[in-house]
Amino acid sequence: MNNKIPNNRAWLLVLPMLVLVAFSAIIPLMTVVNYSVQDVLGPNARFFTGTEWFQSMLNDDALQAAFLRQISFSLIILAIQIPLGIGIALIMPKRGWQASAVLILITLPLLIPWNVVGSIWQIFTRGDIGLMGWGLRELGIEYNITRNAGDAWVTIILMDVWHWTPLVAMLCYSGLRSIPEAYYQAARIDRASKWAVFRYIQLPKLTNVLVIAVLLRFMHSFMIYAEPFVLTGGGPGSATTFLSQSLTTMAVGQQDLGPSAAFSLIYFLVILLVSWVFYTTIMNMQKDKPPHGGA
Amino acid sequence: MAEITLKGLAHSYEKTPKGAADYAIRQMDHVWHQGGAYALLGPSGCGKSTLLNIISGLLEPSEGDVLFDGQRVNELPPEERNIAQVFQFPVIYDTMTVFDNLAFPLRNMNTPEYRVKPKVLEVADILELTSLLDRKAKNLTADEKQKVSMGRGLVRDDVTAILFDEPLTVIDPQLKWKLRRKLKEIHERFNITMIYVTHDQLEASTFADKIAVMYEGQVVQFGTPRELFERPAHTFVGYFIGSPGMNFMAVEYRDDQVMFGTQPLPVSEQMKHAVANASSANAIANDISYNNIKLGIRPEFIAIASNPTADSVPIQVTSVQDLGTYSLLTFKLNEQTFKARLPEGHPPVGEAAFAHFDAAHVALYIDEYLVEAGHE
Amino acid sequence: MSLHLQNIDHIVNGVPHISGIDLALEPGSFNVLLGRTLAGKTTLMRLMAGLEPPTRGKIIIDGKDVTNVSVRKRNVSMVYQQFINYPSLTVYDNIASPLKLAKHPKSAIDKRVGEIAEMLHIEHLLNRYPQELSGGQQQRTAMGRALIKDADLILFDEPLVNLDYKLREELRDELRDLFQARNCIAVYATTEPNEALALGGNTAVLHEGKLLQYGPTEQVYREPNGRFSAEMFSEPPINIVPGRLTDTEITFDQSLHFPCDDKLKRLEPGDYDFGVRASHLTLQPQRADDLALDVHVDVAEISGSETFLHVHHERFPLVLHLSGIHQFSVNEPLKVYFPTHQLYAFDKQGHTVHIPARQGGAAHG
Amino acid sequence: MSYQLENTQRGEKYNTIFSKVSPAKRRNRTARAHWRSRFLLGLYLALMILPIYWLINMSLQTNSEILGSMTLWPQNLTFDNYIGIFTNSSWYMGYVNSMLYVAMNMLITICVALPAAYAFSRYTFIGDKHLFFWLLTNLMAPPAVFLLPYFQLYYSVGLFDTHIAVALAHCLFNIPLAIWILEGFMSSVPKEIDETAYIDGYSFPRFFVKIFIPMIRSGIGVTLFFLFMFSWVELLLARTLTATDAQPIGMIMTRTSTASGIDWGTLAAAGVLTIIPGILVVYFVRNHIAKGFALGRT
Repeated sequence: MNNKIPNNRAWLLVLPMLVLVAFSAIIPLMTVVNYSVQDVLGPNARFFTGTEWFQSMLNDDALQAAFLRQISFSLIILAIQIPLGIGIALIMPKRGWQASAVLILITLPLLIPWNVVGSIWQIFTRGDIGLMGWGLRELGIEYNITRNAGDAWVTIILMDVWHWTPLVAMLCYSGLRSIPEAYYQAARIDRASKWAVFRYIQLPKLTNVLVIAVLLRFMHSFMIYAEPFVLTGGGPGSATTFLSQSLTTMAVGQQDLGPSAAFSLIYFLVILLVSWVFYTTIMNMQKDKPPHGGA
Repeated sequence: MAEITLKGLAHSYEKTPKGAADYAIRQMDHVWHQGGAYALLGPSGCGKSTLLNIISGLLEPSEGDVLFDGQRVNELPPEERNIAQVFQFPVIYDTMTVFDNLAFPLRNMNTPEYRVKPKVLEVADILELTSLLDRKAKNLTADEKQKVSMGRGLVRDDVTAILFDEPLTVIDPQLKWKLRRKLKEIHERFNITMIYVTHDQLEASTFADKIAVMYEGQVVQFGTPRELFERPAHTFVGYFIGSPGMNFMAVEYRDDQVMFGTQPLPVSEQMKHAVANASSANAIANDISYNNIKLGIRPEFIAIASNPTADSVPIQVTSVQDLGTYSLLTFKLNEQTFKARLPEGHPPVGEAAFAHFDAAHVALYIDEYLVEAGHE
Repeated sequence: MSLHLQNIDHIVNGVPHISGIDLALEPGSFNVLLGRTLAGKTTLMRLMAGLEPPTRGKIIIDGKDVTNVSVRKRNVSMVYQQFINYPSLTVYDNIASPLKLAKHPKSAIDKRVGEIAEMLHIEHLLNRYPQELSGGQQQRTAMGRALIKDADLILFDEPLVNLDYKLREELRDELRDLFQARNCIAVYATTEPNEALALGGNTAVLHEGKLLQYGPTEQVYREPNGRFSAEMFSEPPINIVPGRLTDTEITFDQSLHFPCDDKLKRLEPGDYDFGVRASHLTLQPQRADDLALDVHVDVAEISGSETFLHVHHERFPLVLHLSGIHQFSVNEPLKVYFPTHQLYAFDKQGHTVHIPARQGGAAHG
Repeated sequence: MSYQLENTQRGEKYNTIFSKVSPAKRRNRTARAHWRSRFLLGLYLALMILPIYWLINMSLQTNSEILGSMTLWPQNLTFDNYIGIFTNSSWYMGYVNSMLYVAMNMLITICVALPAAYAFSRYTFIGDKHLFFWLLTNLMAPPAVFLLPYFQLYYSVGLFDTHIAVALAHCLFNIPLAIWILEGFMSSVPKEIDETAYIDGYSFPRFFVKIFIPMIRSGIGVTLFFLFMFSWVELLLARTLTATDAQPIGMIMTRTSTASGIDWGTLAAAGVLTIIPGILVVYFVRNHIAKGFALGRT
């Protein structure tokens, strides 16, 4: 059915894309690799350093802390966004003008520039002019994201949930729509409860989109930069400083080319590794275990 | 136990149907008896799936009633009707094992496990699924999946009717007859009403004791496979059943003869009278010379000979196809194409030959419906 | 034109799809490729069309080697089993597209499309889009596109398999008529022996990528050159019963003995597979030498006016093809009659060693 | 004999929709479930809209009202903040810049991704799997990693502070994404269509433009939506590769915070204006998006 035809001339179709991506990926990556093993002191003064930068980066306490923060952040938002997204997808209307309206509304946060997302939440949570900050204060709840690290974390997570849950919801929604009606009919005839329908029909059929959702959310949350930068500036202290911000500070702010290059490569590899492990694990789980005993 | 009665049933997908064309099912009455094996046969779009969904409760009829044992169930959802349904594409719960799939309806009714297990094992045994019970349902072949979805209906003691919606569509041709056998066996073993929807005459006649042939939202004949073949009640049945279908001739009564165009047809006296009566009745009723009188004859009941015999008509043979077990002869009579079936080993015929219509199998149709001419 | 496939092999990812096929198709012939799913029918057609080059071997058209000539430069048409049309074009534009691309004048295209559409009974649908049509109409559109250009080679890959059987019957009849007037090579792939018989012409029986037999359809049917060919080309499949032939008698299952006829006596004594057509088994004895067998019914498949009765004997299953409608219940005991004078015999390598005499036959005058 | 063998009756395709009327008991049960889910959805949407509403609310107030007492809606409705943005070229040029590089990126990406995705969906060729995998890894590259090299690269080729620089930089993640989405859609088109076209005599470019692209329209729509989304929202690279001439709106917004305090009204109005193009884009693809979001991979 889906047997593709061997044809090496297909390279011609891929070539323009390859040139562009090479320009925007390979050349910069080579630069990074180049820097990561050198110490650049001036235009003509470079020294080969080997793995020195890598070692110092891996042993850097601040970076280790940022890494832990990053991992915690990604895990927390995944734990919230995936179930919440599924839940929203389940209650979204399936057809009619309502479906279109909900769809347009729900995708809205996805299309707001990331720094504006930060601004929106910065405004929203300020005690003096923001509805949420003001509301919490009126309710007598102590809340200040510039002083209290806990408040800052809660706010950043809330912001990310607000920002990205729609993506999970939309993925699940389109996954749900592709389930043939006969499955629901059969379930009714089998007298399945709503929970059973979810557990045995909807959830299994959502596996593929959920894999995509988890991967996308993991990747993007791991690279998060603009939103917390605008909202908290990484503070208070470094409580909400994530890896991208550390890297940007190091590379652009301090012009530490060698260390930041080494850091970049480690950063990139971590994302690749986690994604790959997650993906292969899921794919292996999906394979049926051989029938035991053979009955 | 269920006897399913359809009373004055009609269904339209339009909110305000304007004419007959807006109805997927036109006004009909029908009874499916307890324990029968029935088929609903018709081309796609004839309304058979709609009817099946009305019986299962997935669809509510816009007019008329559905009765289960005399009880009106129009509004009852499928889960409260004690029916099971097998769909065209196998519906199984991918992540469960075959055992859990079969146990699913029982567990949904909170059946205690000690009663679930023997029941599942019993049904698995009948369906020859025992060796697969531990397997994930996802990796089964299409026919195994279809058996599992059938099994989910059979495990329930309260199921009184199983509805099949073209269940063999996705089954490998070589395996189809085995599943047909299984279906027959199950029907003979369980006292369950079974209704089988299909567009294939082979599926319908193999499975069912009685077949309802549907055409344009109506059941045009309800009868045994033999009746459908030998006495089609409607020209559509004649055409649709049998390969090839029935030959039809528009006839009129003229000069004390039954005329097919310019060709007088040798028919029985009773038939002649019936045609004569129909002609005059039609002429009076319609006030014009409107006639819709047809004679039908199956290709199986036309005998072909090279020389004239008693009551034969001259024909022009256009082609003979050898189909292995029989030959199909195409001929022209009064500029119309006819088909005749010759048994294997029939002597060869030339271009000019003679056809003899077996009088006992010539049927009279007025306005497309069969009229008994009264054979001796 | 003539088409000659010379020793074609086609291997995909190390798996042979076609092995050693040598086939010459004559100008103006209608050819059926008969074989089960995955027998290599589709692959062979794709090679003929030039959609893929064969791994080994040559494709010769009119004496010219076209093995590596692209499909665009060969004058072929193809109709698939899925209903393949251009969804963004109307039925008219779909049918007209080959002529438009060949830059025919507008008036000529109009005329041709009109003719073709009328022939296929879709003249009233020309302004519609394919997805608005029923399956049968969509396939007619696809056929229209294949027929409009005077292709040298027209390929049909199970074109009717996704249609209701009644439509299949009608379209099949029309197809036969359409080709009688054409002077091109037509190749038609099917899994159904009855379709091959109904279409006539020549038949090539394929099995697991190999060509088993090629010849006039009737001849291939009556005189299969081997067991596979016979099994492939009969519906229901020919019954095969292993048995032993001695100088005087045949033994089935070490318990059923019957004397063999004179022709079979000429064979070397030994083990053979005996084949008997489903339609030759009967419920009433036809001749004195018929062998009565006690069997149990599996299922009776009824199709309109015929019954396919599946039964099993203690050791082997049998299928009967009965005319008329007969109903039996599952496991009903029954006596069937086995015509000992109508046996095919195949040696253990699967070659045909004996063909029963034909009883009469209807020929076109 | 002409019987209506295939009746493409309008009703047939609806025959799976459940009946609307039900017995009282079930009606109550399903109605309750229905209203409960509608309520929950409404609640979610309301909470989701709230921060945006607040932004709009502020954009329609003067700074003194914003900083004054807490008001849930503008007491003195004013459009001055918007007028200020639309009359100041250094402000509205930010929008123009952003839209320009987003449009360029969408155009470049779709032009190179369409043929590449076609190649991946139809052919096998040496190194195809590795190439595809490598492409996907680019999706996982943090833009922060590429900041410095990009800056140097575009500076050295003289593209710094041009729209095309940003457009090209965004290709890093947009091209792989587009190829990935398009490949999914293309694979659902039977390859027999392609073959039929070649048999009919179509040349590849003509077939691609006339037949194939119309067939995957909704896929292209969804792809463009995603391209817009990721290019429009990205700031880190856009900021780094521009200085004045091609500066994105996100950067210009930082001007609202000056030594004398933050110009909240203008910031809010500018923020609202960045949301509008997104709404327009979703509106155009709303009918395809539900199907397309699964990226042809369900």
